[in-house]
Amino acid sequence: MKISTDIGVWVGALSALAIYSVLYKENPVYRLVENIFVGASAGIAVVVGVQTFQNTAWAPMAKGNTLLIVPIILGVLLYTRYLPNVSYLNRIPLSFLLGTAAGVAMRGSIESQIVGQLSATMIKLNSFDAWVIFLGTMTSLAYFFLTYRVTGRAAIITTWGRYFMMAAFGAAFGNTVMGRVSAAIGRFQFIFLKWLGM
Amino acid sequence: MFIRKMLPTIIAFVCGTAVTVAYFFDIKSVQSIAQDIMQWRSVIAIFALGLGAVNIIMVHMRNLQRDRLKNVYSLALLAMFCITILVGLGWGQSSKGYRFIFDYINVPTGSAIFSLLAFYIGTAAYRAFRVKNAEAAILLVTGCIVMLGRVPLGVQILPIAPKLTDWIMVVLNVGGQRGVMVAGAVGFIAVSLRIIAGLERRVYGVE
Amino acid sequence: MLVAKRVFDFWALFVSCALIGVSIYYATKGMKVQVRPIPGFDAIDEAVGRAAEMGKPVHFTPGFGGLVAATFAGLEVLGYVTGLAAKYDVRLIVTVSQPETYAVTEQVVRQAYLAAGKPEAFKPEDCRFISSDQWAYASGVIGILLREKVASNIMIGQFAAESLILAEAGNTIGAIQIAGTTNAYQIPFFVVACDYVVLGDEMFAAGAHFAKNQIHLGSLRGEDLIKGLCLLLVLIGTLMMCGGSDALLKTMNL
Amino acid sequence: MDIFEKLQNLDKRVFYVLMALAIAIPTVSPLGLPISVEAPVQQTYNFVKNLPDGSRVLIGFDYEPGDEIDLNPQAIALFHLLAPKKIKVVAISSFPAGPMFADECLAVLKEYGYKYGQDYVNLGYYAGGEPTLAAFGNKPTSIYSKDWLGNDVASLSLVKELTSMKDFSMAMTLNDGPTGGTGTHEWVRQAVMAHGTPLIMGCTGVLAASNMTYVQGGQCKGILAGLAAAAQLEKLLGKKGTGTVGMDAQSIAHVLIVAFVLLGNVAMILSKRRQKAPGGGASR
Repeated sequence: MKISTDIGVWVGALSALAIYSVLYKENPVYRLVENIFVGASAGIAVVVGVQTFQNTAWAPMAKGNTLLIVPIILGVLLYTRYLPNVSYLNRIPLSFLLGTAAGVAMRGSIESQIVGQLSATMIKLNSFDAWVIFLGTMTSLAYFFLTYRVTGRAAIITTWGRYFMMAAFGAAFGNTVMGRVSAAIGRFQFIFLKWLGM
Repeated sequence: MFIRKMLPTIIAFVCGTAVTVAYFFDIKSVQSIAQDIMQWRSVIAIFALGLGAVNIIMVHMRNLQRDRLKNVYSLALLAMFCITILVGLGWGQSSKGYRFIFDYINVPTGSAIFSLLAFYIGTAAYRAFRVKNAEAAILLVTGCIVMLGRVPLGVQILPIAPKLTDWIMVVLNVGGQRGVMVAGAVGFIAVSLRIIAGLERRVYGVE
Repeated sequence: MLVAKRVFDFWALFVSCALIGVSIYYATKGMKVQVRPIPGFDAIDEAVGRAAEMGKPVHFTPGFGGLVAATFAGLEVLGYVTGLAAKYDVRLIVTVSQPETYAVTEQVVRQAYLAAGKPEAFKPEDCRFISSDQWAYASGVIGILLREKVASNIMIGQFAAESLILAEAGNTIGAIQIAGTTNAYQIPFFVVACDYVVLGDEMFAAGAHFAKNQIHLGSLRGEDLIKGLCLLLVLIGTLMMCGGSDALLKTMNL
Repeated sequence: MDIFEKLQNLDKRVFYVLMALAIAIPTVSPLGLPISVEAPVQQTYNFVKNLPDGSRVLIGFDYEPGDEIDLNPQAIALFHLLAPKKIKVVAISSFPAGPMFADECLAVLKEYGYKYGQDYVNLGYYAGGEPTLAAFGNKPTSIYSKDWLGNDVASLSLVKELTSMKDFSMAMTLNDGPTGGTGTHEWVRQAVMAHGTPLIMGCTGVLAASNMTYVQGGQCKGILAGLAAAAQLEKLLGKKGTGTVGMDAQSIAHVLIVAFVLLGNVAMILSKRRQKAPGGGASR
């Protein structure tokens, strides 16, 4: 056993132990590390934000792309929410953010999530597996009819839709365990090998 | 009136439409407008970060005022927040101090939080995977088979597990997953359309 | 003029938008549309009521996502939850991860208190921006859940791997938990760890479910028509494939 | 409360302790449990094995800290597979931390006598996700003027000869999800749909389920999921790497969870039986 003399390793290991302590109970050590971590990460976000602002807005504007003054003004308008008299002005940048986000979401979902998935489902039904995929997709999609109440015999379709979804959820759950345990292995390796030098 | 109600609606409509049209149509002028819009959006989004920073400062300053500086947690948070910004902006992102905060505080603590999942995932499974009804039973069976099928030791316990796991992942899983994905995407389109068309103005504060 | 490989996509989007638009038009003109029961949404009243009885706060988070569709659905629910909290005088704590989402969320909460006639009930310190870092957000939220001992934990929006961390922390303190997301990788964790789950697309019915707003009801009917069309398309395409023709599949790849 | 009810509601902390031991013990002293190869890994292996010798491949290191434990071993195992075929490697990243991981993994190529700039390069981080990848696909040099180490790309023979995505016999993304960087479906669009370049994916275990649809739909030629895939690839290669060691801990952890689930269910069933029997306790 050769304990590390690197201060960084000590900080990393101790903070990991503090985080794990929450598994026992919420406690002052966890709370302190949590607050330091949140503070640091929010600070990092601000630093990166300022840097991005310099690169994508300030520098190009100084180089002559004067139009960039518009988003800067819009950005400043976000802060009018703190001034009751003119707080409605903050709707302008918000509508810009929302409208653009909506456009991006719309165009992206049609292609990969609808058309792509549907065309992948169109296969020859010449095997048991093909039938399972076909029926699974049809019934689980049918479950999501929200303005029609399915009753009587037809309800069996939505019931099976839920069964297929539960099967998929179970599979995804079981499949995820590995990644989560991997993360813990990474931390344990850090604690035992890097910090304690075992 | 115009600025309060009409202008936000018009902006949302123009931005949303331009971005969509530019994606589907090969019209150079619209594409360049859409590109500008996207760039502008990212600039505005940076300013939103400032709102977050204001909120952080406000919340924790209030805590400090209330507890007369005895609140070491809020103090630690604010101190760390300010130090990180000072170091990051003053000495730059490649400076030693900033690297220390990033590599030795941010990354390992984040990884530790992430790895809590290794513990939580087991207790969640223990609690929920009970054969109470058909749905829970299906969840339990596919979940456990995949867990066993993923690791060598599990394969020794249930030798058929890898074959079943493959079948579950490649066949059984696909249908349910697709149903969720397609239905969700239809919802995305509807919400987006309502925002672009100005039918969701409440979101940005217009009643 | 249409970009290659996006021809079918465009027409699909066009038809989808048209169906939604027409349905909204008819709904506002008086077409009757009913939403089927969504247990997760029905439970929200109970969850806020329980918090009122216990005198403990309610926690809401729209998740880790930026301004994506799932976040919008979460904010829709948030508006309703805020109204309920104002009505019962329950403290509502909202936590947000992404700055742009924060900008909108704060507005939604403010507005909802105003609409409920209690603008003074809005406290900026209870609508918190935590951090845009995924794990810092997770640690901040579990800290709040554990310390404030919330009675109910509502998580509806866009979630990533932090979903289970939040849900297990909520379970530890015995909070009643309602969760929903469209992210198919994360739904399983909510299903396993929460009391009620709003499954995927059901989230988008929030406006129609709570406000019984004609626009939302119409829009929801339009969505159902699109889903019906999808089913029809798959059925025809599969039949054609079985008959040896991939014409439809080729058309869709245009 | 009888014993069966207690077993149904065990203190979570009992499980936490056992889980910690399950991971700690193999980490300190590896056990070396046996491993068997699954179909998707075999398929991926076969596909890569059949790539033309001396061709070029593009690898995207699209993951963030926390997921390197899953994805680094995959990349390393893959490089052991590529190197004997003298296949040249171009690495790019859609996350700022990606180039650091690329650097760690690419180091194994040096063992095979690879020369930097000529046989492999680490181009570094590109901002902007999919649109930037699209631009890279059309003209790689339009995105990068310098590599991660700060060399001018004009001085790197491997990069100079690139004209488009079509120059690669295969593209691969090592991916940890759709948030932030370039996700797997963006890669499908930009590599497969836009240029017809075959794609394989290496992903974290959690993403395998949804990405499997791409393999099944034929848009993707192979998939490696999580640490297990790395261990299996190591087995096919006949090398014991970090994947193999990690799998020991994985084995015990997985079996532990399944054991707890079974325990909960058996206790539930037995306690129900006891309640049904005459003289049993009150029902809950």
